[in-house]
Amino acid sequence: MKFGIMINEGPYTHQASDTAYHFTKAALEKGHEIFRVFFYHDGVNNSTRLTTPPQDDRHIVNRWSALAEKYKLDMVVCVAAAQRRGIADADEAKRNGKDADNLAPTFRISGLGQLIEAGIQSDRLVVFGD
Amino acid sequence: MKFGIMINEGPYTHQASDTAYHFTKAALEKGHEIFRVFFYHDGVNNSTRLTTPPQDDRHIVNRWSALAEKYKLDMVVCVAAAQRRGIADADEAKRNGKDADNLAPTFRISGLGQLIEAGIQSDRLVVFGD
Amino acid sequence: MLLHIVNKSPFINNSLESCLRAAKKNSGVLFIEDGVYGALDNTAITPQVKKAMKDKKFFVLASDLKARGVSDGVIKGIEVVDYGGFVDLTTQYDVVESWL
Amino acid sequence: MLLHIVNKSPFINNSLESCLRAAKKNSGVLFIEDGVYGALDNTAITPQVKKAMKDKKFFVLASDLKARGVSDGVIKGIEVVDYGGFVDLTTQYDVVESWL
Amino acid sequence: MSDDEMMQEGGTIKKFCYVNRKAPYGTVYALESLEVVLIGAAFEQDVSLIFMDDGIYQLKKNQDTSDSDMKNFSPTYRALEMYDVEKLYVEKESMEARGLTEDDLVVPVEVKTSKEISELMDEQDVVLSF
Amino acid sequence: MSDDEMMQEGGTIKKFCYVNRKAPYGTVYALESLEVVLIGAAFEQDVSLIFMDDGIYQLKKNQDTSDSDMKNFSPTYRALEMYDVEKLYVEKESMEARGLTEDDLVVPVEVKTSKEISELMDEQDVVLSF
Repeated sequence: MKFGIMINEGPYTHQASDTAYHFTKAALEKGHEIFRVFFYHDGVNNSTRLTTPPQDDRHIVNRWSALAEKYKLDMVVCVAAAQRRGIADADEAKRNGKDADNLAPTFRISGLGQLIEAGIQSDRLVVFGD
Repeated sequence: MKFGIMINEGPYTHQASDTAYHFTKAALEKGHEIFRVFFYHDGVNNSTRLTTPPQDDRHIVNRWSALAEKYKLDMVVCVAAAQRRGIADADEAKRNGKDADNLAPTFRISGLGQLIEAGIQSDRLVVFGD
Repeated sequence: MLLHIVNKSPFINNSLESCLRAAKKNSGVLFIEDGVYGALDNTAITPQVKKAMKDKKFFVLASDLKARGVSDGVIKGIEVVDYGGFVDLTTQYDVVESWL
Repeated sequence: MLLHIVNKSPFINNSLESCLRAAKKNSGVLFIEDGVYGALDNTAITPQVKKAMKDKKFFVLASDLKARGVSDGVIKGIEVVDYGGFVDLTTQYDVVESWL
Repeated sequence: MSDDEMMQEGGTIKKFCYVNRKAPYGTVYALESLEVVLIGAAFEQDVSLIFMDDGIYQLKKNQDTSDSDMKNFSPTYRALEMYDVEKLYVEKESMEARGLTEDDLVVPVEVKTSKEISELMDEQDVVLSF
Repeated sequence: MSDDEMMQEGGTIKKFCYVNRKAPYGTVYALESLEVVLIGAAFEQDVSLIFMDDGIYQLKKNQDTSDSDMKNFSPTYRALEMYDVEKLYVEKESMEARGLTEDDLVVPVEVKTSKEISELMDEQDVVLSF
């Protein structure tokens, strides 16, 4: 089956991103397809490369990136939600006159249409949030 | 009176930072002293200079910075909470091997001891969160 | 004496209930943010609040009522305060506890 | 048929209650995250869940029970699933609704 | 995909249902959910909005954020009709618990009992909850 | 400052009370609250911890995060004694609603009724709630 995954909370604060990760991994290991992982609301905070968790804790951002690389996942960060929360790639940073960017590799910033498309194209859309 | 202010949620997602801002401003306008504003949990996300909210909405980060400049506020971001969430100043970024930083001016990163000190030194500690 | 701050809707979250369980006689309860729905008359929550009003003082933040379009519905006897009034309350009570 | 996912503690938040109000006969309810406390026996919530079990199927995520130290307390008749089982459930039901 | 799905102009039409359960302003979910609905409207899917629990407060008349420095988005609900989003349902039980009637709301809605809401949810292809 | 405050070694001693009302793992508040308590211990204040509502679950025995890839912080509660944090109170009503007894908890606690908890809260100088 084809899954769309939506993540609405940031890393560490709520378990949503953890649960979504384990679900996505299990679905892939069962041979299902992940059409897209879409990060919305505070979920966009899962995509910053500036995160440095304690050594004895999981690295939520890198864990997503590794999964994306292994399975060629399309991980999309909502641009409107990202702007409100200070997540930017190089293009966004330039466009908004910022002197730095923080988007981690393997993520891309795009519009909400990508979420609707995931809802249309996937057999199941599963939402993780608070 | 001397107030300590603690903010536990990020901008826009929860109203906590808005309420804390209006409270702090009202306290200052009444002549009270703000010993410190301490950002913890997702509250650290109030301190990134990469935020670009829609034109017709308030800019929560810049609003704090303007208040801090006007009243010489001590705005402290918890280092441990900041690391988990990808908030870093130039020193932190360097120390953690990051190629960028995102802390806005008027904020400083420090330890949890600054919160305890605020509790000890202030006549009232007021907590805003979710 | 404590000032209790409740910022959650009492229809969704148990924080008002827990607050009222642990709030002493004569303490203050201030509704802010989504907590202001707890200050409204003619709801399923109203009886609990009216009962607690017998021995506690209740307040509600004006701008949060106004934003939500419910300024007209406040239970009689609950005092509506602005941010200045909020600051004053925190000085009038000895300690502030936020029921997050 | 819907699979309802509940991730909030029923002691704190009304999402289980709302879910049960809107869940059709024969639909599935999966407890995850802090929602797993709703799957426990001998609590103040247990009677509501047992009543709903009469015409709905209940599941709970194993790793979230284990993390919280409550694996032993699950109501008899609620099926414990791992992440693979969670994935299977979302394929067996037609639509997934998360009660956030 | 269910049998209910039809093809139109070469694309799939799915039944999208947005379940709104959270109050406005205290958190951003109501506002960002509305942004999804507006973007989604362009995809010409079969859209329904359900308001239950505190989500009903999103539709409350007389919202006025002039003292809050937040964006009043309640007029947008009145604009939904222009986007062909016309199926707005409100749960009777949630409305009654809050002492609200249809006269208190900014838009015409159809009031449904929990039982009717559950039938409606069961007909959907995609359920997005906020 | 209240009359209860004393001076010791040139510093103020205040009564700090941490109110823990949230379950572990679903959100980060329990973990980050514990970090505050540990740092705060170095300041030699008069510290009390109250566990009520789902906060009691923080103390549940047999927590095992080996399948969750999260950090199991429950052993830390047993270490609190070494930091001279010895006043741990649990609300009776919350414990009963959850069918828990003192035997279910990782540390010895003092069980207090809501009424006793309210007296205890009223004696504090600083209340931090998580």
